[in-house]
Amino acid sequence: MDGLSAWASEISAHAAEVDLLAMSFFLLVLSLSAPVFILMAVFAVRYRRGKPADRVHPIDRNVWLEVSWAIIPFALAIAFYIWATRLYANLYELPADALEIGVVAKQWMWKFQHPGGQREIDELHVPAGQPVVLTMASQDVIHSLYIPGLRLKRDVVPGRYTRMWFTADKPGVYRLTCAEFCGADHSMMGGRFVVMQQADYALWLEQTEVDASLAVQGAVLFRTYGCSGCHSPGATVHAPSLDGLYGRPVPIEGGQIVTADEQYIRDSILLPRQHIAAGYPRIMPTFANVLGEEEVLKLVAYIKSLRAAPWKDRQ
Amino acid sequence: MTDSNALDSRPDRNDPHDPGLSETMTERESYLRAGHTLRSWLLTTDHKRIAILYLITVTVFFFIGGAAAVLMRADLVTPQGDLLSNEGYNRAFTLHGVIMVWFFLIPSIPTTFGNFLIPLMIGARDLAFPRLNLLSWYIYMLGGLFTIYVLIAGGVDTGWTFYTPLSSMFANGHVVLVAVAVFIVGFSSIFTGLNFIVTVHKLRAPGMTWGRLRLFIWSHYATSLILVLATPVLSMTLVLMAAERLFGIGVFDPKLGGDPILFQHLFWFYSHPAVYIMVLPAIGVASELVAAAAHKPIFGYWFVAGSSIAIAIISFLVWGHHMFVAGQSMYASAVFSFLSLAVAVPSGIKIYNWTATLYKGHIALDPPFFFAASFIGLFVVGGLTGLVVAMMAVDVHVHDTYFVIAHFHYIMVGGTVSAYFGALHFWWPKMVGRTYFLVWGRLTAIFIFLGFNLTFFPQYILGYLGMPRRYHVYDPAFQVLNVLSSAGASILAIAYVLPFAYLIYSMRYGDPAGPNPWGVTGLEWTVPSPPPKENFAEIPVVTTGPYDYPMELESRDG
Amino acid sequence: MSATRTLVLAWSALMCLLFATVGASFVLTGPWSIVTSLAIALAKAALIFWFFMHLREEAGLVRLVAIGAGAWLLILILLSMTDYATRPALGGMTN
Amino acid sequence: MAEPGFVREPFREIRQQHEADMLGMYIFLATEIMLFGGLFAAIFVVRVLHPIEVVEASRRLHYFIGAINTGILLSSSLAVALAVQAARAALARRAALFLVAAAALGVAFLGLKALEYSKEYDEGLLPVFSDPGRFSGPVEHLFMNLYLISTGLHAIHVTIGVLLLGGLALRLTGGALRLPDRVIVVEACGLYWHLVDVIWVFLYPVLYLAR
Repeated sequence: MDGLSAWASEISAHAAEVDLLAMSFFLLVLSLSAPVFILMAVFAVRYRRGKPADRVHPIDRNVWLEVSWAIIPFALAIAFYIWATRLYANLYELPADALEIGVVAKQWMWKFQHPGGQREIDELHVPAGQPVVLTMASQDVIHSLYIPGLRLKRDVVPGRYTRMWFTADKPGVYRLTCAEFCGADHSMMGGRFVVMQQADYALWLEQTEVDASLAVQGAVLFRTYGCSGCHSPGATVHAPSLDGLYGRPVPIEGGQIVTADEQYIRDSILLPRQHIAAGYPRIMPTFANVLGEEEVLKLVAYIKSLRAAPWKDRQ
Repeated sequence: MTDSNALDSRPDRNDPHDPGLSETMTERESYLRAGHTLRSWLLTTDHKRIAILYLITVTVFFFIGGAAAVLMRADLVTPQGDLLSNEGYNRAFTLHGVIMVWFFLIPSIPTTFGNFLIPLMIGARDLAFPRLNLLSWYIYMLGGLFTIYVLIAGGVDTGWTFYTPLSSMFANGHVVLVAVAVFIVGFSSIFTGLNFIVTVHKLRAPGMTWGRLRLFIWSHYATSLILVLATPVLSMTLVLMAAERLFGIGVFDPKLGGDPILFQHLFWFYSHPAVYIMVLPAIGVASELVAAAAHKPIFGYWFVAGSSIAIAIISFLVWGHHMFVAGQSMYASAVFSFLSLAVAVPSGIKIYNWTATLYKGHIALDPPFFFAASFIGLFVVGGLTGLVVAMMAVDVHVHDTYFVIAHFHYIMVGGTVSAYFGALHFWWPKMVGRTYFLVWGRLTAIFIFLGFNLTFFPQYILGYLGMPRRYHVYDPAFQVLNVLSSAGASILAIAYVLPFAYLIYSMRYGDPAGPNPWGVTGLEWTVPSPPPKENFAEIPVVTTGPYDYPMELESRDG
Repeated sequence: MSATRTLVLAWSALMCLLFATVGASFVLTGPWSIVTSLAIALAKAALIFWFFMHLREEAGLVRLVAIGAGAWLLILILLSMTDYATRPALGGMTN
Repeated sequence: MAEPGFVREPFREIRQQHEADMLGMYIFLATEIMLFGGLFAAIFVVRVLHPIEVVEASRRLHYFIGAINTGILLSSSLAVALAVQAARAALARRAALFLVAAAALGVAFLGLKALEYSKEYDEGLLPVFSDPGRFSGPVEHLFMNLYLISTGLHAIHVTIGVLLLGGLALRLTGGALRLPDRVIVVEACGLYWHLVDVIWVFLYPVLYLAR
């Protein structure tokens, strides 16, 4: 697909609804502004200076009139506000059975990691009809992943994960691009967004060269960077076990309880002093200068894959 | 600064061949004649002379910023951007933004027409602190010189928004120097705002009650509130950003536990109200021009006056609508989106009340009305598309695209710049004491309106189709609309230069204007044109409301 | 010299509040600590404004300016907190 | 400035001029409040994001020196208030004396502050100058950065205030500033000093007493 349709096609149900919302709102806008344009033109002609006309008018103010033209457009706008806000809130309700794809942005490229370990740069293949969740991290500045066909964008902020989810329905080749100004080659930071039939996607996954799945790659990192030295039952160091950690509530020092989500795992690797699991010594060093966001995503995938099973079964 | 020569080339009394023989007595006693040396201009504390100093410098910066825009539009004619390099383009739009926002739009109407007219309109001899007023101009110039130095030294490429961590850790340009320039010019804004507030409170002539103030004064008062309360936060934000860049203090750096989004909060706490700093004075100008053109009191004076204050207050409550996709919490976004819609209430009041003012008026189709009408039209489009981007689900799509560019250019260029030119055409006879050719004024207004729409309307479409802003290289599919936009920009550029030709010409060859060339009400039209140095020989006593046009004229006429 | 007396009394009140705030910081923890210390700081600021800065002699307008500045600061801090306080505990996975 | 006892140019009467001056000064103070407001907002956000680390970092500050400094500033404010009172009664010498006392307290504040900085330097807690490796973690580093920048900015304000008060005392004793005509100058400088005090009153608990 080429030209404008690669940008403007409605690829998802969400995109269609955003367009419907926008177009209905444009109609409202038009109906509110048209009287102003028409009346100004009519008045300028009819009451231009020197032209005879009936100019008797009783008053120079009318509180009810003024209140009504202040309140009625506002009330109409509120109706649209409710619609738009519900649509927006949907973006925050992540589907449970989604395909999770990791995204790392850096000046000036997009890197995507599929759960099976397939990696692509500036190109994202997704299956049609299946919910996809993108977990996005930035290696340097703020970027913004923008897929116009989905009517979606989300800033990718260094220091945290942001997420975006969608269900693309219409197979085809579309655009993805960076919307937040990120430096010299900002306008070249983009590529193709490929929506494929499920079968084609499965085929594509097979044909793409893979070292190992993300979690397995993470397991390798887990050993090479010495994480296993402390976070294993046999270790002499008193460090919390990571089995079944993901999704569990963790009591942390200071009495708070937090859920061990991706962000928690990421922060524990890069900013280990921020949230110490209660009852453990503060001995974990930071890996901020050692690991890039791509490696961290792999480690997170590995730790997420750890079920609450005895340690040695996995060795 | 070429304009200052033109000012000094006004009729020479000793030259018998000079058409300046037509010079009137009043012109001889005017503020323009109060001294001829450069020193008498550079050390003046007369608000009218300071206004002229601002008028010249602000206009110079308008054309510098405009030149950057011309470069960008020329570059965007081809999708691969043949004219500039990537970095060159980034530097061009950054300087365009920085110069237009802080060195033109924010000071534009307040420092020129506000300075010139506020004392005249309220019946005072000067602003409350005349020396502070001069100081603000020097501070403005200092900030301006920093910016021009940066321009010459190679520029900066962060965008005018200076988002961290791009600005604090990654950008190569002179970020700190530009931050210093904006920091400095901020004090100029603060002092101007302070001066206006005190003046309006304490220097009104006897009988000039709040209900008798012109709407121009109300909107400048509201503007000053924002200037005073918002600008210091920007100063501190820039200090933190510069400290981050120089020493790595970490407030905006996640590696030290800081938050890059905090910068956006602090920045937009200033920069969203700053939009209203730019547009409120324009709204004041429009109210004046509409009432003057219609020869009728403004419809619903108190609603229009109150809505200026309401806009000033609400403007502080909406900044988060710049951050719907930035990683701000969903709940905060919902709050900010709702509050943003609230701005529509006072803005709507103004629009409809202006329209109602024209009803059964005696509308003089002079240049000021053309500019006012074009202001209202463009402001309506810009304001209502502002509501579109306040709708969160739509904003997720159009945020950071050309749709947003078009939206705020309709407000700032379509709105504020039109009002700036409208004010120039309305009060020019008062400022220099001569009239210009009205036909030229009307033509200019029409050209600006057409050129503007041709430039920016295609950008709405570009944005909705998905073209992101700050793109130097774009998909060839967008070329047609971009070429249209650039064509419009060339018309606009000519239309913006044109007035300076006939207005400067009029300073020498125009007919004497007399005190009240438009036949309108208002204290500034009761004094000679140009006004004498002390404004009023005797401080007037005010007994009537503003826009007090006689009723019999209303019903009569023919 | 009753004016002097008022000023000295205000000063003694300020010093008492200083002891109170230091003392409270040892007793209280968590949100109560910051609420108390800010409340005491506000009380101190009020005393300084009212007596030392002669706000009690000034016109309503000047008082409005002083209150307005505080109110605007509150806007900045409270509305920023709508974001920070409602972000999910650890940086926001639901984002 | 105009000659003593005269109404300056745009004003018509002395009362109007006085009110305008006071209003102008208060608006200036409002901008100062908003200037530090941005900094306070940043400090609060860091505290909300890292409640535990901030408390720990705050505990390592010398709250006692801070408390003494608060006392010093509060007392100097009293001295300035008394000076304004004396100036209004046209007692130039007495006013000058109080101003000198206030300025001296200001200098004492700066001296203690410098002592505190040097102690923190010895403990490896002073950012920019100390080795960042000695902080217990990034957030303490960040907190100390904020501490340095806010107390530093405040110290600059105190320095300006000391110079203002000292200069004022000199002009009063030398007769360059005639009372009671020019009492507004003393009042305005006094207001500035009080505001610097108020800012410290907030900085102190927010930085030193976070527990």
